[in-house]
Amino acid sequence: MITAAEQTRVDYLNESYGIKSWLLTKDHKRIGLLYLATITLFFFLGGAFATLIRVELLTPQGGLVSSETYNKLFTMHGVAMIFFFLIPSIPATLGNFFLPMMIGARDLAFPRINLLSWYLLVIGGLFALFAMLAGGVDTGWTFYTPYSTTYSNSWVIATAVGIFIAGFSSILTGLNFIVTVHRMRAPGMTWFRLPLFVWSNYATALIQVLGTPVLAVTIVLVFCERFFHIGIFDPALGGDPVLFQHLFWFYSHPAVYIMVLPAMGVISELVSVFSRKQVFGYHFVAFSSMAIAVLGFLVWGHHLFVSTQSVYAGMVFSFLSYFVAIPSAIKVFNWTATLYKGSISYATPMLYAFGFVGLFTIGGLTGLFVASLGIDVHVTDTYFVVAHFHYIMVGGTIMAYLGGLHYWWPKMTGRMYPELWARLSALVIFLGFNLTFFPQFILGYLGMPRRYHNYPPEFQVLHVLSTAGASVLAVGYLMPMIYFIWSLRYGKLAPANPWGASGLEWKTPSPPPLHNFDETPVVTQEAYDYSGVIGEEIEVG
Amino acid sequence: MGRLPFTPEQASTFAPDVDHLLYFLLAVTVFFTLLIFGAIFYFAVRYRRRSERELPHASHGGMALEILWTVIPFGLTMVMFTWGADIFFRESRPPADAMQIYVVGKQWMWKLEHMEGKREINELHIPLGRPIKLTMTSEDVIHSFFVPAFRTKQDVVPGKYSVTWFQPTKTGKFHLFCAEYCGTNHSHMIGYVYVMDPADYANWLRGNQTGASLADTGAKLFQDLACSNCHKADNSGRCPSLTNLFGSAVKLAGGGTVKADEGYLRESILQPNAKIVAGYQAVMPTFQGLVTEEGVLQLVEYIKSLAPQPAAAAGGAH
Amino acid sequence: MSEHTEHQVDSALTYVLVFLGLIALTVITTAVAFVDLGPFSVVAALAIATCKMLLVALFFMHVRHSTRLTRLVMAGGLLWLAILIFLTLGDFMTRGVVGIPGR
Amino acid sequence: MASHSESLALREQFDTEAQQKEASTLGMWIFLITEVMFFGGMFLAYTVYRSWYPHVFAVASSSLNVYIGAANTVVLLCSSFTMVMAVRAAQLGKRNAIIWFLILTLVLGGVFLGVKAYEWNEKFVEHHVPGAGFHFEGVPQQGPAQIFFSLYFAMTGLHAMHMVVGVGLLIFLIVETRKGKYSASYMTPVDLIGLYWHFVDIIWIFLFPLLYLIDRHLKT
Repeated sequence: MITAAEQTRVDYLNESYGIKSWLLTKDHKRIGLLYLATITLFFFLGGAFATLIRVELLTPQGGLVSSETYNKLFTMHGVAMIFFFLIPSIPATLGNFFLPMMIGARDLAFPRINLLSWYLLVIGGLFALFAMLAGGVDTGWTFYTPYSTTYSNSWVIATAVGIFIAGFSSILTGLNFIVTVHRMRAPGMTWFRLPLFVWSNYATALIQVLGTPVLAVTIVLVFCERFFHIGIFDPALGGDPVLFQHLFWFYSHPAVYIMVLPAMGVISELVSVFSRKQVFGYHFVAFSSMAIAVLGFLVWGHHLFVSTQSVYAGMVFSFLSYFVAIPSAIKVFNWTATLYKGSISYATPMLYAFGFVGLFTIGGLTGLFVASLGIDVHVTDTYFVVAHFHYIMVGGTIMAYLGGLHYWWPKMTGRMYPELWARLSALVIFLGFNLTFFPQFILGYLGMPRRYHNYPPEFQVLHVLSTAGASVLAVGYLMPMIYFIWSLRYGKLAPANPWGASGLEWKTPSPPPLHNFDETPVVTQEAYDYSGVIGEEIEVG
Repeated sequence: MGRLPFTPEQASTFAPDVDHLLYFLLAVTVFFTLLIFGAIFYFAVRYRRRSERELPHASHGGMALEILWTVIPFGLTMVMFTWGADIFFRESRPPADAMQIYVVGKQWMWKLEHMEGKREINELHIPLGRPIKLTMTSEDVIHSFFVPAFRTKQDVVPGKYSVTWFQPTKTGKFHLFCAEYCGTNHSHMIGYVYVMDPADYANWLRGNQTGASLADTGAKLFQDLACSNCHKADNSGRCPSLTNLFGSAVKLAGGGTVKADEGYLRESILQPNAKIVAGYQAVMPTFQGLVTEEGVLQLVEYIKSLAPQPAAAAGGAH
Repeated sequence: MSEHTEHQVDSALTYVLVFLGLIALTVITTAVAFVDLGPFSVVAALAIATCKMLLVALFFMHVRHSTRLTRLVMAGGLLWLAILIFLTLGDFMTRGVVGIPGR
Repeated sequence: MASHSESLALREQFDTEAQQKEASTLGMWIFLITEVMFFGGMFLAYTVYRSWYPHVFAVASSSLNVYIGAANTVVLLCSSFTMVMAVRAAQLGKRNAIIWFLILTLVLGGVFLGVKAYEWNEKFVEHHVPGAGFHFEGVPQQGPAQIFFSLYFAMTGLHAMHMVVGVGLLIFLIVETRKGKYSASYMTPVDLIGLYWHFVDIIWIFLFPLLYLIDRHLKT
């Protein structure tokens, strides 16, 4: 029963009102919500581009849009999705909101820098939006030289400036997280009592801090090359376009782990809570996050196997790439083992977690194909690669993001989402996703190159299947959008701990008070110890 | 093993090799996917929550299992690495007797030149069974030469030469794609590779023969550009003689030597002062902008023809 | 969180000596540049620069008084820079070893 | 950087001042690491092209005035020295000394930038600025020479941009110190900006030999 006293309880949402109280907030929870709104906008923008791409590919000769427009569509799809949705997705929303709570802190170490990083994302996003509205950019999200520096007539600079600024948003978020985890842990919260979500966000933050500056300087060089023609990437002056690819992928390969490591952290939480067991091999899962963060920096050259990179460098990068596979495999096995003899609930977040593990397994295993030199020569720059990274990023990151959003929604908003609709959406997304992207593996091996506006007719059947899947997927994504908003007003009021979870974020009311905890918690046990939680009253959502 | 329905035709010696590696990877993938999916499904049903107050026994992990599922995948990946690297290394080394064809990519077409002087656009005719070596460059942005039926792909980068090779094993007409995004009409930068019986190929080559061989065209260009005024065969000119140059080691001013391969010749035509031959002055003007990439290839081929045949045929394969 | 953070105030003399050392190294590295050391020209210049960096970091930036974490951060940064430079050079330095253009 | 008017500059998310100070210092060091990686991309480009075109780079680098470069290095080292003395004064709580050392640092930083501007101007006069009008006498290969000067401008330009930011921070510090914000018990901003200033110095410590010195003896 909800008493009148509880209804008027002061929390972070109702402690102040007005647009200024949001735009000038230093509260990590409100900033998390600002991020949520921002990246949702970019997600649906990128999704709209994706829809147009898929519709265009229904027929081999196209006809909906011109080649020029098509090229802009896939470029802007990539830019919006990668730099303005996936990179900030889990760390900047769920991480921002929950990382301080999970370690028992009142806020991040630098709340004003946290707000600044949101503004940077918005400003960067405005540059990118301006470029899109002004006429678009057609270089592909990879900005390969010399096309991007000399030949493209589109809005390369505006987009690049947008990405540059958004990069600093990512750097500052990472910096904030690292300092917070080092310096803001509650008494008793030792490193090996940290929830695995914190571990994975910490590993992510390392990548953000170490990798993103290299992207920034690469963009500066592209900028100079385009404006002043300085020659660093220009073969006519003795420069090497392949140097750009090295610099670009030094960031952009680890960036894949910026996208997927936090997702793995979410899954570790979900698998544990919804089977009420400590994550099997906690230390291995924690260290595998760190291993992925470090090893992820040693493998970028596997994007360059056919780029005129030397044979020996290719071999070294292929060899090292396989080392990243091991920690990923360790995680998957440990999650599966966690289920053994658990008490497994089929709540929506768990369905997303099942979906994640399945899709990530396929995405990860196909990574072994593209890491293999012999096969990569054939499949690189084809739909096989497209399918592979969508399995990781969409099948992996977005599944985990949605799973986490459902899991923490009651805490963030104080309202429950409608369980039935949510389960349905998880199912629709899983099916739609596989129908969209599985045919693309086959397309790719058959030789369909990526970024093709027109294609030989024999590929049409698979393209039509893929587009059909995309329409299912679109419905799947719209559903949570609708029922989440619905739940803000009509959802059941959420109890403090609807799932019987053990993390600190559940030991405070939903939604939490301004400073998260009424008094600083003291931690006396390891993460994921459910023995104390289950005895308490559990309200079933 | 034959071809599965989701693989393209196998029309080169590499195709079966690549496909066999694919089958191995597929087997591993299917095994582990089924293992994980099966385990999740079984556990999810077997250990479903039966009461809201249920609390399973805590278990913290097992070292033996962790080692097991670290070592086995690692072993498997090392097999994948070695197997894939082996194929890659073979793909990187064209055999000495390979038939040379030159390729120039530009927005948005493939220009191909046969040694005998035959030129094609977006079509490549080649004889069955001969190893074919492509020496490629681009006039503008990066392109990528991709023939799915041969399982080969190689980026074509402006400012340098890149090489790929294959040995067709089946006659027919196969897709040729540009695989590296190159601008507006990227998806129109496509064509076909026609693999013909050697006799048919010989006929095709003879039929509508347009002119001189590539080396002869290069020789004419050599005269037209007045290269021969300085590069005299008897070494009496202001510049070094080009006879027997290709494949040799050239001593440079300021110490060091460089092997005279296609890349060196190209650089010396376009940026003659990059490497000065010992004993000569930097007097040669640049030909950048005066001669197209195709022209450079013709000159290179002419200079190669001035060297003894075995070295020319080896094409730098050592 | 229990590390004490009272300032260890270095004496002004220490700073003066370090400063003089830095000036001396600047003079040396400039002078050495006019001597033909062949390939060791690079080595000498970078070795001296590294010494100067260490002096500035250890004394002026107080790394010698700092926590292990700070030192780890600094070492980590340099290690990552090394990864970037050496793995990329791994490509550029082995190009053309097989003798096939573009490989 | 805190700008509290209370004597206690403890922010609400922290429990103790020691915790706050450690967090700020760690944050600054991590920021400096991102700067290392940022300059790292340029160092990489420099290394690659220097190894490709050693001769051109040697000749082009010899065209820079080594004496001006060395003098400017000394100026910057002096500024680092005055900066560390300012930090020391802050540790001891000597407000006037802080201000004077900061002003000295500011002046030396200004001198460095002035000399740098003079050097750049020389390059404009000599047509050594990358772009359409670029012309370099010493070597036949204009392309790689242009790459050298591109890297020269990019690296020294980015460094100077950091110097300008540093000058702004110094002015901020001077103003705040005059207001009496810092004492022996709270001087974190002085400490952190000091770290930043020394870091910018270290970047120059590497730029100087790389751009001015290496292979100077090859000068013909």
